[in-house]
Amino acid sequence: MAESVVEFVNVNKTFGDFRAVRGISFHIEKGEFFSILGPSGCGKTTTLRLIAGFEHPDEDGGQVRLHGDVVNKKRPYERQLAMVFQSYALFPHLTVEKNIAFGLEMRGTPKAEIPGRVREAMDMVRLDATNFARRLPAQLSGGQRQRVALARALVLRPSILLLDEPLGALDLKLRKEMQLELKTLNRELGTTFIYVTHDQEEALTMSDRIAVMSEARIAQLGTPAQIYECPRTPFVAKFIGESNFFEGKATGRSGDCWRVEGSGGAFDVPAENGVTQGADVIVAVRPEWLDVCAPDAVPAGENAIAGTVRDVIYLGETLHVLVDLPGERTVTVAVRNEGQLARPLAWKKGDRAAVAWKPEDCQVLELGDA
Amino acid sequence: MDRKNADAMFEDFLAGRLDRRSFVTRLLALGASATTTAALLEACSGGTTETPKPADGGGGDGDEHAKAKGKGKHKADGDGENVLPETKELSIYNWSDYIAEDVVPEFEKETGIKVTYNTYESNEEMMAKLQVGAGGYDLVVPTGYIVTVLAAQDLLFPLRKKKLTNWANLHPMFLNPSFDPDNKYSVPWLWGTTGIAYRADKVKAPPDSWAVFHDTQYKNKMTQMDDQRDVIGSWLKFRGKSLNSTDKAELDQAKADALQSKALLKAYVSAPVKGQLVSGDVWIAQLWNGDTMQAKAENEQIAYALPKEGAGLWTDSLVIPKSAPNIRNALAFMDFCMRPEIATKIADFTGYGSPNAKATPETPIAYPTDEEMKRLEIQKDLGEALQIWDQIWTEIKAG
Amino acid sequence: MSHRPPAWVLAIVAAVYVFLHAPLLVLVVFSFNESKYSVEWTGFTLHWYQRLLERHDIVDGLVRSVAVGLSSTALSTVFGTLMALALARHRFRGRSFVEALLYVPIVTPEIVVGISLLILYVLLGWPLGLTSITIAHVAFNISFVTVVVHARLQGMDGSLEEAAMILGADEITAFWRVTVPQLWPGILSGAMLAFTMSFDDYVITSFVSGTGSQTLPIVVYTMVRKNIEPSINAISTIVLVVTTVMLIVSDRLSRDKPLSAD
Amino acid sequence: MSGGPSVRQRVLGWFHERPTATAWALLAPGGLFLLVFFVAPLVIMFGYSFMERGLYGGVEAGFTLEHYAAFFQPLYLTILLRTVVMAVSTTLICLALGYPVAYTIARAGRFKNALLFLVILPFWTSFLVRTFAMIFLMRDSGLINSLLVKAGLVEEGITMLYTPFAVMAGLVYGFLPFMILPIYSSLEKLDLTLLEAAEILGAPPRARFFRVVLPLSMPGVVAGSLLVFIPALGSFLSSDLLGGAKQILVGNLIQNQFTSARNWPFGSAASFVMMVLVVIAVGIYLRVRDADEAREA
Repeated sequence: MAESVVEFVNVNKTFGDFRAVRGISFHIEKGEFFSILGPSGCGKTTTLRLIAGFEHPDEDGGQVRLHGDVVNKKRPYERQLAMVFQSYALFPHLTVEKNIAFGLEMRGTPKAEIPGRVREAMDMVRLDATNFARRLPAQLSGGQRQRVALARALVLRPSILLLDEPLGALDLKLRKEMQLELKTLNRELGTTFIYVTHDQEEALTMSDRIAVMSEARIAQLGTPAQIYECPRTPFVAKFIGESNFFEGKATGRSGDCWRVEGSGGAFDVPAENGVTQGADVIVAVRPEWLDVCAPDAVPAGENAIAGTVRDVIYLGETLHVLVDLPGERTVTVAVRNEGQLARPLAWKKGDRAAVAWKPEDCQVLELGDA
Repeated sequence: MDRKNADAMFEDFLAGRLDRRSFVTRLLALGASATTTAALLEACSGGTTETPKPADGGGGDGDEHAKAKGKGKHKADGDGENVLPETKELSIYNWSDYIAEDVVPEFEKETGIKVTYNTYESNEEMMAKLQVGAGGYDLVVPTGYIVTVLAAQDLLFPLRKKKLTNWANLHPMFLNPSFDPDNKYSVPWLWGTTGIAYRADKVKAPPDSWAVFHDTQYKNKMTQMDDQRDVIGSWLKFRGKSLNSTDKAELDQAKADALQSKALLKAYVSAPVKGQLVSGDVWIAQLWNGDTMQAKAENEQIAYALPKEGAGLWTDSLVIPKSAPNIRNALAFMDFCMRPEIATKIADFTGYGSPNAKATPETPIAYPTDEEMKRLEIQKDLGEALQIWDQIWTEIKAG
Repeated sequence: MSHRPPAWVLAIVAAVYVFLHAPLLVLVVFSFNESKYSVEWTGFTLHWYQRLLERHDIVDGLVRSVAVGLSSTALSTVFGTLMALALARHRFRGRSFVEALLYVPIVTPEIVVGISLLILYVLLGWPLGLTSITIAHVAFNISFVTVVVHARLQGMDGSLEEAAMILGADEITAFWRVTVPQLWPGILSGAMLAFTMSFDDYVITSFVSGTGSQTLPIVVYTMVRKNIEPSINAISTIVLVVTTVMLIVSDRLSRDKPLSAD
Repeated sequence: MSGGPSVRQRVLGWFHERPTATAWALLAPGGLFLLVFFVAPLVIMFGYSFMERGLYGGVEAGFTLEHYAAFFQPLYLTILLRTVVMAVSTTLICLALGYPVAYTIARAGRFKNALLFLVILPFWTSFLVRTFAMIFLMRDSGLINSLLVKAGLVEEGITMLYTPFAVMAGLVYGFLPFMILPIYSSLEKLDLTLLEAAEILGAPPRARFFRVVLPLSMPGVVAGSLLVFIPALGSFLSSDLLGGAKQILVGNLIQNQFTSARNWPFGSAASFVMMVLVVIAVGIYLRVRDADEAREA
């Protein structure tokens, strides 16, 4: 196992009556790009602040370890970390170069060394030193401020860099560009990046591993593929990408599959997920794993539920076919766009249609977590 | 040591200016005979219903004295004066415009004492400060009946008359006043009357009665003092009563008269009316004789009348608060002001009467004649009746 | 929005500005008038300003007011800034009590403040003088400074201090290097407010002043009461000019420092 | 940061682990000062209001409610009523004059700062100086009258000084900026697209003002009203200097009890009756503010 640079052992954090973080445990390895993903209020920022040292775990609230040492009570300035803030938190009264030099001064870097290091950091984030060094933050654009904030963190050559939704304020194009740059920096510097975001796409794109948080707990931790393809709970399935849900009761086993009877129809699910006779079962199926076909032309061995086409939505790369199923549910089926002008899709509003999927393409979810 | 010096020291002791031990030590050091000491101690234990308590009003100054002594300024000159510490400061708290401009500088020059001079606008303002017990003032100038009030509260330091070499200059008429029998605490400063100032060029006939404040033709051209004693007092006089009356019926009549005049008055305003008399905004004002004179200096047309029904006569006096830090200098200043030439200067500047028999002021507004004197009455403290007066005053103001 | 207010609104506004400034302007103009009583313009003179120099009560009053103003401002600014920091940056029990406490001086009528303080001094036997006045001024100024500085702190990005700390600055360094430079305009305007209120206070000061402590407003009050000569116009003009200059300077100082990067 | 922690770090660490202690350490100097020199005097004064009066001022031990009972005589209630009426009318006049000013400044574009500065300037000028300026203008032989006479508009000066009008003018003059500034700051925060939204929904100017602008500036209106009402309620100098001491207000009554009437307990009781009115006014303010905050949240 690789070296753990950050480790949480059953960490709890309470503010008054509010439990911001409940018994979470994980470890982050050296050089990893680790994202903490979740909706607002899920505890992701608190988790990052626990690492940074702005917050401390409750008494008997577990352990936070950095490089193997328990740092529960250590102050931020004793932790040798670097961080990029959501608001950038550039010091408005200091010029760009003084902002970047601030951390070096605080850590007692020899005076002579500082200008060179500042220049180096500015180069690293591709900020033109001759042009920007003497400016005040107020005289910079959003993207430039973002780069200064990054330079201010990287100049310290930290082993761990914390990023709190650093791209939130940028426009889409710039964001994409920066995502790539951050990923590159992570690889080149070998610095561990701990990245907090509520943007699932961003997390999937950049991360080595993702911790999805919900209601103060880690809902799932894994690689992007694991998270996307095998969501463990309805929450994760819903939060990461789009999902269709089917539910019912397990009524009998046949070979590798359990038969599940739902209100809208019956379907088979893989047997390995601890389904038992009579248990409630809920499965998630990604739109792109669903097919839409005529009710009488379902491929053999596939699950199928019949309904009516509600609408077809043009998305460019794909088309979404919305199908109303019994029980007032609508599922979304993604169909590859093969050119609507040349080869238009046959389905239109009001057609009878069935949605079909292979039993192995559905993910049985854990219950008890909405 | 003569008995007189011991007396003085004893007085200090009683007033809480010396603690028992330093009193005895100093007495012995002065070489008092054993019999004198014994007699004094006996008198002391017998007569001290007011054994000095450090926390009492005199406590703070005890400290002051200790401090002054600590500075080594004290000289034992053997004539008994050493019971008072020698300092180089003096703090005077006087009515505004109530002294000649060069009196203080002259005193400073002659004695080398640095004078702090502050002013107030009403007896009440000054009393509030004294009641705090530590205003730091060495000399204040209360109106007659206020001396009684201050003395009753044990806020005054008894005079050391033998230090006042010019005492003999005072006119006997102003000595032994009813508000301070035997001048135990006070030296008369100035005296005056509360009458009517008017613009001779504006009024039809010189006012000779408080009834002028009921005269509708002068509506909005008249003012009375902003002082309950003066306003209610004037209406009591108008009805031939004492201006110290505590009789409810008499006071109710005064209230009715006051309310009738209030509709005609421009304002209740005291000393500040001078400027408006000068400018002609006000034609008839209840005012003191001296302030009238000060206004007259600016405008010749201003004259003064004492109403035929009678008016208030008052004496303001110099007194030393018990909390005074510089008693010796306060006494020196008192004595200084009793010199005929200084008293003349003060009377000339303020326009008020001097109690100094040897003073020779010019008096643009003549002193009251003997006949007028008979109509004048001195204000006394009202004691409990003050409540009734205040109620009536509030009713007048609220009317 | 480009809509102009209607004409009648502009008329009221113009009238209000005249109402606010005409009296002061007249006061200034007539401080140079020769005539002692009349409101007729009889000629230009600096005589009333010369008279001021002769009156050492005014000069002394001015010196005392400045001394009391500076010391009470210094104290109340320090106290108020610390309180604002606690309110803005710390979680603690009893916050609502502290907030209520800060409200008290803002809502208590001056006359009640002055009299109740005098009662306290009477009870303590505390000598009345410049110290008692300074204490009174600090007491009523703390709240105002706290409110002003607190508002500025709330507008200030709290993550600036966190950024400084993660960059290696401890709390004290972060306070001096980051918080104070940011807070400076707030502290300055709080201090300005405190100084002006102290410098201007008559009601409370009149109750708690003692020997040798007549501040400028008390001297001015006596002069207003007497109302006899234009020296009062002269002293008013001086006060007016000084406050205007102070206001402009503080405005400049606080405008040069933006609150945040945005 | 090698070696053991320095004293500084240990102290910081100690405080860090005790956030409440840190907060109280910051609050202590100012808070204690306020308790000792502001709250304690008020408490003592409150205590005095239940004691017996001393003959020469001060109080004597005892407990009585007579001073409060005394206050509820028609005489004092009349004074109280007059004071409240005067404070309320001062507030309303300030509102009527101040709102248009605040509104105009908020929309003045590049003149905003200059106009604001001109409002603040008199506010930073001594109250006494401003009062004196009023006297100078309003006296019988003052500037206004001499101009009127000279212009031939009147034969003899109009009486302005020493009238209720003068008192009111003085109070409005003194407190108007207190009204303008809070209204301005709430109007300045107003999102102008809201007005455009109202306009596109068909609201004419009058409706835009009464249905959108005014409700949204209510916090400023209420705060400004409070800032005018409280000092107007406690004022006594204006009624003395500009009103000729003819109309007694609660402020004068209180002052009188502590000086010439030497009835400290009654003066204290009157002070606390006034404080009750202030607390009611603050209560109204807080309700409006909280309702507003709840709406924004």
